[in-house]
Amino acid sequence: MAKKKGLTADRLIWMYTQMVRIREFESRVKRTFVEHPGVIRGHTHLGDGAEATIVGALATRQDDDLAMPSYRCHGYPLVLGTPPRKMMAEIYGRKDGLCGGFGGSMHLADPEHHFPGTSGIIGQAITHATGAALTAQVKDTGQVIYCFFGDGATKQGAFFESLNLGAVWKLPIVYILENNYYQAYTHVSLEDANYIAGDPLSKKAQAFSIPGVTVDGTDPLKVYATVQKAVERARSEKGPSLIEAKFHRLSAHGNAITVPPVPTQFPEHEAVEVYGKKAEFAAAIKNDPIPKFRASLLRKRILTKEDAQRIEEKARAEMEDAVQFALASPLPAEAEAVKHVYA
Amino acid sequence: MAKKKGLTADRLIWMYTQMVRIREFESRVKRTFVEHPGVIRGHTHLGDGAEATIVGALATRQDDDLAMPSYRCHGYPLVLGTPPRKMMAEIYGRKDGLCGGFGGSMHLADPEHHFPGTSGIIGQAITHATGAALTAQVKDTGQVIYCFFGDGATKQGAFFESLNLGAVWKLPIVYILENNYYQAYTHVSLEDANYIAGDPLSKKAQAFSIPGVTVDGTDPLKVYATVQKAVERARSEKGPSLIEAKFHRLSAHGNAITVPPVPTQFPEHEAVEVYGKKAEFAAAIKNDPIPKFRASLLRKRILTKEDAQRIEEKARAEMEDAVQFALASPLPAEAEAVKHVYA
Amino acid sequence: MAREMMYGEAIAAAIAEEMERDSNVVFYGQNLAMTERDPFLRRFGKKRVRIAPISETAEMGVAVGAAITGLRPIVELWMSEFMLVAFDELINEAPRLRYMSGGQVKVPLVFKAGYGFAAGWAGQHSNCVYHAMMGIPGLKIALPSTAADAKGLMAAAIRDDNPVVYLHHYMLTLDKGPVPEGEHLVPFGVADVKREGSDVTIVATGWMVKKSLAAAELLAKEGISAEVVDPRTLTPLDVGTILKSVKKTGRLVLVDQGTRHASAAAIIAAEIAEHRGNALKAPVKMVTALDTSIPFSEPLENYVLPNEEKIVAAVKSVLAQQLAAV
Amino acid sequence: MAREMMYGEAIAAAIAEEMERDSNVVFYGQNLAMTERDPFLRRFGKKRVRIAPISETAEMGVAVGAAITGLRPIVELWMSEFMLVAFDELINEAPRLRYMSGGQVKVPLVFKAGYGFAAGWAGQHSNCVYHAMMGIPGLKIALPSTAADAKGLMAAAIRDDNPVVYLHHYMLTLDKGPVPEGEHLVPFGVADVKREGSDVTIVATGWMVKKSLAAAELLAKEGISAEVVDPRTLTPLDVGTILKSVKKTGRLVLVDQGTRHASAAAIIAAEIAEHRGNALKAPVKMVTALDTSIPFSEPLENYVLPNEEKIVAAVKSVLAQQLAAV
Ligand SMILES: Cc1ncc(C[n+]2csc(CCOP(=O)(O)OP(=O)(O)O)c2C)c(N)n1
Ligand SMILES: Cc1ncc(C[n+]2csc(CCOP(=O)(O)OP(=O)(O)O)c2C)c(N)n1
Ligand SMILES: [Mg+2]
Ligand SMILES: [Mg+2]
Repeated sequence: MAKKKGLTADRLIWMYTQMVRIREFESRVKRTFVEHPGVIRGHTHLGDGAEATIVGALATRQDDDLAMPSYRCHGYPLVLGTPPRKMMAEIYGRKDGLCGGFGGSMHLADPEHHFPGTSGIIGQAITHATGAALTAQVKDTGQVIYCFFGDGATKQGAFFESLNLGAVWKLPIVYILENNYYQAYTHVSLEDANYIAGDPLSKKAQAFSIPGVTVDGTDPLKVYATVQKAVERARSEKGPSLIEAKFHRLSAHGNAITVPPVPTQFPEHEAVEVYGKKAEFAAAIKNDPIPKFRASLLRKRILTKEDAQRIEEKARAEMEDAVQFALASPLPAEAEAVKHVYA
Repeated sequence: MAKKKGLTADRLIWMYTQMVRIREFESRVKRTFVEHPGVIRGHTHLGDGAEATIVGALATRQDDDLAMPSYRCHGYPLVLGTPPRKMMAEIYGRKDGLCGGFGGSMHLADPEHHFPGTSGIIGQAITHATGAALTAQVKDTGQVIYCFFGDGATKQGAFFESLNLGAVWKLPIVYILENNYYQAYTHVSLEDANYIAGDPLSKKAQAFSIPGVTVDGTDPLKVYATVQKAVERARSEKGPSLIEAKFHRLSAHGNAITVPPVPTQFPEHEAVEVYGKKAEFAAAIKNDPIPKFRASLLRKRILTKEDAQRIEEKARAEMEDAVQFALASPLPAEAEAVKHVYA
Repeated sequence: MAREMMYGEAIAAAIAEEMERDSNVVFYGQNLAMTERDPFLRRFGKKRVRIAPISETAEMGVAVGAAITGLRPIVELWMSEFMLVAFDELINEAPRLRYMSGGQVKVPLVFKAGYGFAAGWAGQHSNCVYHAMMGIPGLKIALPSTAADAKGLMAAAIRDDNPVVYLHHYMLTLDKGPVPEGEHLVPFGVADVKREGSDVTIVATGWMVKKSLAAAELLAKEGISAEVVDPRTLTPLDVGTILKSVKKTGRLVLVDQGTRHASAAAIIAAEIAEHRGNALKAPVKMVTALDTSIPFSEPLENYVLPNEEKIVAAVKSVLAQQLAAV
Repeated sequence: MAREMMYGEAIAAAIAEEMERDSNVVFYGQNLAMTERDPFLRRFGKKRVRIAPISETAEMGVAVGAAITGLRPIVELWMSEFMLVAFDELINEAPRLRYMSGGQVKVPLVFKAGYGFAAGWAGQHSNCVYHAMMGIPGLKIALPSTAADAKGLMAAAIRDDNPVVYLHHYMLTLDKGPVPEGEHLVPFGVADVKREGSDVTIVATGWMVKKSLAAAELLAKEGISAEVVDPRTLTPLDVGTILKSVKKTGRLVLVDQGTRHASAAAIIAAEIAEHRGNALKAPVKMVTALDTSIPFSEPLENYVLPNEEKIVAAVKSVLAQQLAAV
């Protein structure tokens, strides 16, 4: 894990910090189901495990570049500068939430911080990100769009149609496939023809004659280097690339789906809960990107133990504040509901 | 063009005969727009130019195998045994039509002759053919499904979703991509990322890790040999293949789209009409699969000139009869329209 | 012989019984039968019970192709809104192929999906889309409101030779009710009077039946007798039973979880308007969702959806009105 | 200053004028701007005018993504039924993103498509699908019936900050009418009385306006005075103007090219039923397509579609009825 060109020590520490912040935020979301049952409604999906991919990719950003992921969307805006208070308040359905309580966990949006919004319908966000890249191209803004989606989403027609159109129009976009081996409760071996044949999912890029690369999604520096190349390609008007980043998510797909008043909660990861593969999940935990990156930064003396601890404590305090802020925020007034239908 | 294993002289003559029949049928459909203006309504698409692909592929069929193409569907049932009288009557909207005048040119269906029906919505017929392959697999019938579609259809999500599902379920189906270089008025260079990169469209097979082969679609024996392999694979439960057969259609996409009472008619081929590329179209005419195959059979003394002439005359008589039958057939009684809505 | 069963269980029971009866019935969808322990998989084998990729267009289109060639597929689509990515198959393929073939093929399949999950699923997972399927000749739509209907309509849907959209309501999943054991078929196009009454007719489907019955209870306490009619299938729609009730009561309140213009309520109101419009004692009244997407936060969500109070208020308003002067 | 123009030309004129006015407007779709000779391409350049692959999901989704980031895309989709393969974008993305973001983004785009091509296009290319788009909060729907409205509604659609489905009727493409030159905006939600009358109100959209006006001519010869109202936009729907007309005439015939339960007619009937139902002199009457897919053969097609004779008969039937006894 060599220090990559263009990544200063400060930047590496920034990356570690962002990873820790995401993890802490997600763990607070998850704990809410236990500590404040009933506060989070609907379906909530966490990004723990994805930190190296999210941060490694977004570390290559220039100022105005946009990030456009799927409904599993908590990690990205944290890196882009969205206040966690507002995010947590949104997830709790509060008035002070990022979207005033209209969107919830699956639909965070913060256009001011380069995060135009998300869709909960698999694959459709890929078309939206491709459209954002059209805007960048038509307006000649020099922006690159970072489009994130799951392995499952690559089974949707929307994925294929978008990549072909993006390639034909040479749009400034990087398609980042987060292969966490599962779509909800289904292992990728049950639904992906490439995987079944022993091929990487990045092979799908062949269908569009664009670069397709697979990278270890638990290593932020490898992700950084790989995405960097794709971003350069996109920014120099050569068109999109497909990057497959492989990692395990570390929580279940989402909270268990129940009908009120049965309370929602987080089950165990599907590897264990559904397939009984304890060893698979243990290996994933062992491969957790955060302790790995921490150890490497310590080893390279980029980070001291004290720095690391301070970063972790700061993140804890920040997210504790977010939780308290969100809990204190009132629910929206019901008659607000008729707002925002039309512009 | 070697004589392929398993193709007797009789079978080769049969193939030539089918190609001539298709051509003659399509030319009679086309002439109808001039000879009997107003008789054909709506949108009609011809298979002239595709004969070598249609017949080369279907010559590999076993008894119960099904053919499932798109709305450009006249050629296939002729090979399967559907009476041209009924087909022409359907295209003319007559009571004695294959579908009683309910379907028309885009929706021929003759399940009795292994032709379950077609869809006019691009890409959707690929899903239907994949479903027919599911039936064959579940019922263990040993059937293979021949799924035909255009280059344009490979830009639809339905295409990608079907091939992945077909590969994952190892369905007995052969996907035959008729690359005639145009989707309606658009040249493939304007919409296909593989083509733009100089790659064959069969490269899309990589997205599913299935065999993808490109073949000269103007040579029925090459098509035969290529499809044969894919059929064997499908029948031996190894799953689907993608075969790209390249050829030019020899007529325009379809009759010009007009609003009544402006009469419909056939414009020139898009290569000339839209793009002004006379040389491209001249080359296509020179590469017409029928005279080429005829010459080769004559050269190899499989066919005599007299045989050839007899075949052609017979086809002419058969299609003349079809036209006369269709013209003589009454229009359906209007109140019939409320039939067939529900089974 | 009836047994207490949950609505969700009753659906599964119908599928299992029909799969037992007819080996042409196959069942597939996303996130089901993941492991060999799956009870359907164990019982019916992996040819007939399958996990499908997240590919609604292929899933639904494959069902159409399988149906015209001899199978009777049931596709588990989970949330009815997911069908929108493949709506062509529902609107323009499954119901049209038979007609276009002049009656040569039939398309027996069931698209099964839940809907109306009013529990914080926000703007894209809890709307109602059945209105968009109404009036599509060739298609049938079932919306059970009780465990018994859930079983009987599913069995009937599977046996039907036409494409059926079977929409079960998520909020009813755990609701219990008596369900006939063994063969139990609820015929399509036959509305059910869930409660008899004489002052006003309330028409509702799915979860709204439950809400309407609760409202009727409240009204009864005030001496108002409400009849609650559940059409059970939207296509075919049993206008006759509703008309009969309206002839008796002279007043009609239509309850629908969808928005005003995207509701079965409006379609039914139109039918009644044409058949009996000016003979009502008061104009019909629709109680629907407000014209918004479904918001995430609980008070917002509650505010936009119909509930007992809104139904009670609507009933009172139609009772208050006299025959308007012409 | 008005100029005679064909309906189809008027649409193109509006697009060109708006593209001239606002450089954020982009225009793309299948099978357009194939060569450098294309007039739009020459005028606005290949960044703003593009040919798209046959990928409706990407085409429509790209428009949504482009709209929330600052463009105002117009997508040429040709036949409205082709949108069904990507219906999620229309129903569950474009109209919901603003709401779900709590008003942070806007989604200004136009999905342009033709519909109702009753000329032998058979079961999958000539049905009406606008009913499925009604009642979707956040979405607007325009259905011009004249060349002038075609221009004015397109210009208004492009300037609207919300997603608009603009549906032009294929059968009207070559119809001529006077069209104001230069800026001409037809506001959304304002119905137009296409013909004044006193005995009966006929409400119709698109091609059915033409048929209704022809029917009104025939009726006039028999001394029956029909008012023809064209809502022009289905969302927002100008119930007020229809109500005003119905108050005057006391009778309502609704004409729709869709089937009964998949029609704007039924939605409008419901609104009138609720607002004035029992004050009508006769129940409303709907003249719609019969409950079939559109058959290919001409006599079959004619049989299932509404026409002048059916409209005339419906008008006479509502005139024949007296206020029914309660
Ligand atoms: C069209 C559609 N089908 C099904 C779903 C239900 N669904 C929600 S999340 C999900 C799994 C997605 O998996 P993947 O793309 O791998 O992303 P991950 O959750 O692993 O990040 C599914 C199937 C949906 N939201 N939309
Ligand atoms: C979903 C959809 N979009 C657009 C169309 C309009 N359309 C009809 S035929 C056609 C071209 C198809 O081209 P291709 O698949 O190459 O087949 P070919 O006509 O060349 O045989 C198009 C775009 C359609 N029928 N369905
Ligand atoms: Mg995944
Ligand atoms: Mg083609």
